[in-house]
Amino acid sequence: MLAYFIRRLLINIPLLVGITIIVFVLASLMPGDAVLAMISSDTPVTDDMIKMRQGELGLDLPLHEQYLRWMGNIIQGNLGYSFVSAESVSKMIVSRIPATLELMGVSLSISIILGLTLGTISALKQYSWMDYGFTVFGFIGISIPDFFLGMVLVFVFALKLKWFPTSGFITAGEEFSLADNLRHVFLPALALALVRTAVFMRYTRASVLEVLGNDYVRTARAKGLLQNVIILRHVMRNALIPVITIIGVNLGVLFAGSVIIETIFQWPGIGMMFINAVTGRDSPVIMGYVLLTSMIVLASNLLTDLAYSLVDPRIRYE
Amino acid sequence: MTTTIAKLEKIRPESLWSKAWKRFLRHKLALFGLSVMAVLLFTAIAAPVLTPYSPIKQDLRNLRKAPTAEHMLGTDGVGRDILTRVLHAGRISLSVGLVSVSISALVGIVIGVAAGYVGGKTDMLLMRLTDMVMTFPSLVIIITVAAATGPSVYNAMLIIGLLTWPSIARLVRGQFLSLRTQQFVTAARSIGVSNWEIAFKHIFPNTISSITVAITFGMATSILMEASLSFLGLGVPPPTPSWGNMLRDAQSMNILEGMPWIWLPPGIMIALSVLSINFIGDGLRDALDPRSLL
Amino acid sequence: MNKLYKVLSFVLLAVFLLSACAPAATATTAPEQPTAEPTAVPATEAPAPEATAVPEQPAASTGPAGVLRLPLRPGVTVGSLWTAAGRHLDEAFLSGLVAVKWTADGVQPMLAESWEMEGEGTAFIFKLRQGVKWSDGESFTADDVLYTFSIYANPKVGAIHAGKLADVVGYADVKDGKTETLAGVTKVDDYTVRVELSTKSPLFVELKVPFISILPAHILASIPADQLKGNDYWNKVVGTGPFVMTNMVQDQLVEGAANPNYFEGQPKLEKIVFQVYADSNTMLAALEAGEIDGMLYQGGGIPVDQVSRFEALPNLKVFGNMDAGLPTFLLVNLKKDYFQDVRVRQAMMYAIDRKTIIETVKLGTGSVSNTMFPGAWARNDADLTDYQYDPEKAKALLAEAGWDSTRQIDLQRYYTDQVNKDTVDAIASMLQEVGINAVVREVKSAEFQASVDDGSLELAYAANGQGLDPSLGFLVTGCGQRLAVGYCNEQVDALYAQGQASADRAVRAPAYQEISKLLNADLPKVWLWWEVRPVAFDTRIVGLAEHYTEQPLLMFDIPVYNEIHLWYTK
Amino acid sequence: MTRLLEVKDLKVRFRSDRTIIHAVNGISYSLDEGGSLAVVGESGSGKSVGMLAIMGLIPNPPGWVESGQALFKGRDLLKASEGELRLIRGKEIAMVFQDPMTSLNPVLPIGLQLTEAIQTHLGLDKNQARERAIEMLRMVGLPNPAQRIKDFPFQFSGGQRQRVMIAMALTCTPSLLIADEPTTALDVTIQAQIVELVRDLQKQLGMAIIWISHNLGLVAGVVDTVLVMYSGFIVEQAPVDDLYEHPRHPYTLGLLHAVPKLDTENQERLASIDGMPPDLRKPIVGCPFAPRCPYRQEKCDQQTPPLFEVGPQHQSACWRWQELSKISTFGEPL
Amino acid sequence: MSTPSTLVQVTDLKVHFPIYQGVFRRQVGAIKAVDGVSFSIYKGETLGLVGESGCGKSTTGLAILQLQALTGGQINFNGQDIAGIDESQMRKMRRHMMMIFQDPYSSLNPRMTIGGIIGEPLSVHQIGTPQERAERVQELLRLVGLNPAFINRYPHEFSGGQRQRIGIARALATNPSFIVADEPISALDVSIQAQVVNLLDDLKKQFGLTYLFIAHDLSMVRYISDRVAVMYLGKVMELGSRNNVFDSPLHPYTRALLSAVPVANPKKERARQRIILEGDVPSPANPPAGCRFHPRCAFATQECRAQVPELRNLSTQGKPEHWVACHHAEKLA
Repeated sequence: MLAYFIRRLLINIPLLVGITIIVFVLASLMPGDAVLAMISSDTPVTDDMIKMRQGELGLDLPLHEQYLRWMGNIIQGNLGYSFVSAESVSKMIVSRIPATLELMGVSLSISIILGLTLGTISALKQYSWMDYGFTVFGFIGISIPDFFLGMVLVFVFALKLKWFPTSGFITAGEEFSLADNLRHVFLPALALALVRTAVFMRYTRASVLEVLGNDYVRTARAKGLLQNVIILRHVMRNALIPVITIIGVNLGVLFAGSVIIETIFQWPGIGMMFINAVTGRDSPVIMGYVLLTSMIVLASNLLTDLAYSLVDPRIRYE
Repeated sequence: MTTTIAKLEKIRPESLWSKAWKRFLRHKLALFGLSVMAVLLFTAIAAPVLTPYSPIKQDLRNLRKAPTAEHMLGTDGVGRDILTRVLHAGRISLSVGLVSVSISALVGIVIGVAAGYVGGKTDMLLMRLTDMVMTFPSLVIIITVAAATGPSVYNAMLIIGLLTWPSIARLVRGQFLSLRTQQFVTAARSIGVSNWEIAFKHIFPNTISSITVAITFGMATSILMEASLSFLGLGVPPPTPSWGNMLRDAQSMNILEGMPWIWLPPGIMIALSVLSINFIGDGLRDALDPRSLL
Repeated sequence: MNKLYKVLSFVLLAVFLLSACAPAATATTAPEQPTAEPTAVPATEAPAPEATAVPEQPAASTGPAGVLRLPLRPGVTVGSLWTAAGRHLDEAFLSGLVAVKWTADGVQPMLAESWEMEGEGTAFIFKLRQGVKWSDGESFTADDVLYTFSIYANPKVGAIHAGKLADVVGYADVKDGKTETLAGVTKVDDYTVRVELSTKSPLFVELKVPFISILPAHILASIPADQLKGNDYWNKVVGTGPFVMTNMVQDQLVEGAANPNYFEGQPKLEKIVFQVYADSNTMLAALEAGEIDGMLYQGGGIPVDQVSRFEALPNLKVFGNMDAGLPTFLLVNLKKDYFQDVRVRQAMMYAIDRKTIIETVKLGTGSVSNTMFPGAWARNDADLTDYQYDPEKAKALLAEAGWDSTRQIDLQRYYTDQVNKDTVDAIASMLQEVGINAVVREVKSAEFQASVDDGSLELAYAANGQGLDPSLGFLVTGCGQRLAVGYCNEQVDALYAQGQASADRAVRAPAYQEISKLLNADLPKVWLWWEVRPVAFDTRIVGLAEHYTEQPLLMFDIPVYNEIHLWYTK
Repeated sequence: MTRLLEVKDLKVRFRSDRTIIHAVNGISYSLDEGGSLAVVGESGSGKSVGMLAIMGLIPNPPGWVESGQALFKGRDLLKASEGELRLIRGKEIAMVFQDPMTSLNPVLPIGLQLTEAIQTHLGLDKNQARERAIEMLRMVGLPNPAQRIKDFPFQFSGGQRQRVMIAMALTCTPSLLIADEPTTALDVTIQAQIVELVRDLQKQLGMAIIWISHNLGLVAGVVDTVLVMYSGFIVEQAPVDDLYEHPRHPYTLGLLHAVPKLDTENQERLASIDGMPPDLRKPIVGCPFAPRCPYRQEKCDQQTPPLFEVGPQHQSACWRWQELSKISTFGEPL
Repeated sequence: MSTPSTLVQVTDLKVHFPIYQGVFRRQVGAIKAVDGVSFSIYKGETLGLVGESGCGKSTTGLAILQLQALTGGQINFNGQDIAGIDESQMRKMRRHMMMIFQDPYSSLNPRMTIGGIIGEPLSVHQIGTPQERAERVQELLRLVGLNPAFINRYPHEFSGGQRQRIGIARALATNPSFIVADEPISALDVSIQAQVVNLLDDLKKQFGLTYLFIAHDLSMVRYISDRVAVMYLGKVMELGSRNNVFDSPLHPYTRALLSAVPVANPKKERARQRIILEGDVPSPANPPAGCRFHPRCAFATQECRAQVPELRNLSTQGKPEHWVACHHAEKLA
């Protein structure tokens, strides 16, 4: 099993290299470069200065040399420095990742808790009005673009009802407090959570229904166990196994997909950092972000497998 | 003898497709979805004759007018008729959905079949490629590519298509691998059918129903992606209307609050079309469930 | 008086650039001798402006007492060395030798108590204020000034305001990398600094010095110039400003606490917070929800279509008709042969119904412009053709010029706010009407800059300030200018030189009016209108509102001394 | 002997798509305490469904009990609430299912699966329950029970899993064990082990047993009474010896003759029952076996035959049961 | 019964499935599904191949038809060695050797019509014109007792028994001489099993077919086979005429197997003495040394643990051959 995971890790390396090459090329194809993007409105800039700055940043080198340079640094554990702020990219990522993780964590918790609960109820009450209601909710959930939902949430809950702040990480000017922070995370987390709640709900429902049809559930009932024990111990335990895969897949997707929501809600995570980097043509930051998200996607796939093997004793990876 | 053959079968055999169709018709949500989709498609195709206005032509004297008999859904920031734009946007959004899902299906099927059929090293390589594309943080790639190539309808179609094929490739390959172990494949080998024919005559037709379902859901995804892209200004470029870029034009709070006729219609159209395609997909999945066919 | 005008125009210029909404504006101008390097000045995207805030008038509002919360654009938090928008942070945390008075009528002493001009502007002697402490307790001395001037000029630093020191003796050597020390800046004693200029520059103190924020030599001098950017110092700035930086999270927020030792007196506010917003709608929502205290140029001010919405909020004071003095135009690439025929440009002028657009899409804000100088004295409107909307004439001109109506023309727009989007759409459709097949393309500022660079630009909707007083700017339509894009008229350059030669407006006016006329006829750009930029701030902050009431001009991104230390919350 | 279970006119229906499947069509039988009964039939004959219905284990939807009574120790199980049934299930009536692979929860160790029932019904604490579980596993002949109790089902062979299932069923010493094709998924040598085991345990514990099977041979040696089902009907019921020696229903006869005998040389051609079982989606008119019956008469197509008393405790649902005594092989003309 | 001629000769057949492990997927062992099996099938006979699940009987059947790659051994069909010949040559051979499958559901392509399925061997081997093929398909349908009018129907419209008939018709289409029937009845209900077995028997007589009949149902094997081979853990344990094997088994495993089969006779059942085998079949990845049956054998000795018993013919001259792989077969006889 260990060998299996090591093997998987090794296979991921060429994958990452491929991804970075492609993104590197793409990033270099973006019109304009970091220097041009930095030119400010109120300042006279000469072409000399532009050329000089470009030379400093290595933007005048052939593409493959730029890549090799970058790769060489990566191997030494150095993600490079932002063209814009000259900050170390790894430092930028480290300082922003907690916010993204919090947003993901809260959003994922909301969608897991809601999705699994509603999905289970839906399955247990198959064909009831609740089931139909949840199903329709689920479909609507996967049909509304999250950015649109985000806009509507801000409008309704922040501007009209004033229950939650419109944006940000904490209230400006106040000391950090968890309660305040949680109030801020709620709306963006909710906007991100809806789709996944719907997805998890549908998977859970299908999975629970399938498990309910299994012989061992009948066995459990035949043993005269309490309904709750049957549901929690026998049904859920098994029904969760396929749901874990979906959660795992979404972990990666969520990480890379919070970009728009982070921007709309001004959430100071790596998604916003990425958008700013794209705007500023800050390719070390773009590359650092892509490398990170790809690694997280790959890692979450691996974790999913691992979780799978923990939940299901039958699984032995060879 | 010829005549006997012709006459023998009087009862029309019930093909799998007609059986599936019957099952599909029993799926209420799917029927709902299908009818909504039919209406959407019709209005999109017939948009030019349904309304007297041009989706692009502006009327600066009639800006942001609330719905009236003349402009049933009001007008936007440069006086264009929202109804007209929503209908024309349907053409764009639906065709982006269709084209990109076709690209995605084409690439996905070719790669999936190649991997599942050839197997071995080819399979390994193709699956790594698939993994790679799947691992791409897709939004990230989309933003980067769109920023690199500039927004256009065709780019949107291509980008979406080229990023979404892996799920179809995996599906096809998975089906190939599992169908390869089915006894009817061994049976085909046992009577001397060539590998090529096994792949295309025996295995492939059996993957069509799953592919159909995947394509349907893929279409929903593509429409949503187009909306996101256009919303970000990376998809369909104005003034050509698409539901996504119409929503982009409605982000400000005063429009959200005071001019719902500007943002509600495209928002509803996105949700409605994605919803009905999902319903159709759900119905197809039930109708084409391989377990119900064997 | 001259000074006043100069300052004002300067201010305007800067403002304009940033202006327009959200992302950037292009712009230009800068007081530089046109001779020097061709400076181009585009605007950038994500222009971040930042803020100074502004408030005033009492009112009911939420928000923590004693705290001023201002919005900031991302990517600008490194101080004014590298981004113009860093100005707003400098105002809170650093000080210059002098600052432009908040009333905009001249400069006032800051770290320099007084200064003297030698000759007709060939050298200046600054007497420094004594007893000023850096926030780490060290004393401020002439060494800091020497260090700062050298570091601003050092090309390894890449400071955007480096050009402001171009007239200082030794600048060329520093620029060429021969030395890192600016020879023309010398220490007379610990509290006296002499700056020697290579050319006569009587307005040096008013126009250039305010842009230079003095940095602590005792902390930074040991850091190699090429490592200054990204240095940890910028995350915990030690300064002489009214606030002391207490917390800084890149692209998230910057916080400062009142500096009890501030040389102008301890600020009445306890705390200042700059909250970063990447999205202008988010910023507006935050303002509406009372989460920040003002909306100035950050995020482009208040979009004109939302003014009434914000006016309805009881806690906000909205200045809805702030003249930005900003000429907006279509930038035309005259290097493209199909744009070279002036009749084509004339046709565009006639094709666009500017009045209607202003009345409708722009909700009545702004006024039609037919040339580039906003100051009425610098142009004689009677001389100018006003290109009344006449599509038939446009078509006729195009026909004469042999225009190919099948050619698709790329029309770039980097503004993303609703009104500008609608505006450009309207322009495009009017151009299409007469047979110019313009297709709007939304671009990032970097992309726009790149298209100027590589000559691929065709048309762009842009704005840049020339300044109310042309003398203070530099001629963006002159030969060799970055944003002139192909227009070179030596007569214009000569007139401009003539206008620069005197301090007397009466002497200068004819030259500038002549330029205006030439530009009106030659149409190096397709002139559209002067912009209006509404701003708003929360009345719980008492401070600057009077200023706005009296002076309908925007001044941000130049070192106006806003006297933040006198502001307080209701 | 006291009557343990009496089932009367049990009818079970399922809904499938838009049609109703008539799975069990009014069956009645009874079982004494300590007695043994085999229910034999082919797939779809309703033999398992009938048992599940008694236990309240028919999944609803799509199935339901249409009518009938199932008196267990005098109480009608079909009218009992879920709570009452729960107390009976596992404690009074236990079941062993066909496929031990799928009938055990794959992700729980077998120890837990055993003890949960013990704890539920016997009120023992965790340790006592564990002791009891180990004891039961030892009783069913599982080697090393104390260690293996931590293992998961996939770590056992098919035969061992079925032993675990049996141990699980017997932990509360039920008075009735329903064995639903417990050996069908097993190889013949393992099948013999399990049959032997159940037979021994039944003697040892004195419980009654209902053995569901499709294999007439298998049940021949293990029960007193055999009940043959076809299309949801009981077609014949008799003491075991009588049934095999004097079958009085064509279907029973056919079944017996369709299987070659292992212990006889050179057999004649197998009796083959032509056609297929009827479609349960349509109500059955007449004798359900009539379409495949070589002895069919007009009456058979129109009237469903009742169960005739054809001998001591021997019943057959065939209009021509009397004449059937004359033939020795299925298919031979009357 | 004159001297029978051999149609299929299997010699030392081996099929191993490699087990890979570790980071670099090295082969660390093999599942020896079939491990040195030899037997011949005579023209016109039915050889029954019995054994419990996992003993390698189905793999043997697939390997003979080259549907499973061999690890070793020869297969001689009608005088020609077909082990490892190239795919295109083998494809040509296939018209003479067909297979009937276990699962009537998955063995028919759900997307093809019955006519297509049955006619496929004909078109693959380019036998006849389309017209002739259509006629042949109808003839085959009639032959297996189905209505020729069903030609355009799909498999899902048929019951299990009918599908198995379709499978048989497909196997017969090219008039093969040899058919491997892999558990053709085990998925069917008792009453349907008899129909299929009778059909197979009739067809054999009618066309002089040779069957390899793979099954785990001993009574069926006895009924249909001329000779029977018993497999255990990838090896043949006993091989002989059906009466020899069933009435006087020489191998302890055969005996146990036979004694485990229930008989539909209550009196006999109650009286019968069973040999109950202890334990389970060991894993084929790691089979016991010596005689593979020794851990479960009541007669096992040290020799059995150490020495692999050869398959020996124990019959005397003139009598039908009776092969057994047991060191103690003589004593047990």
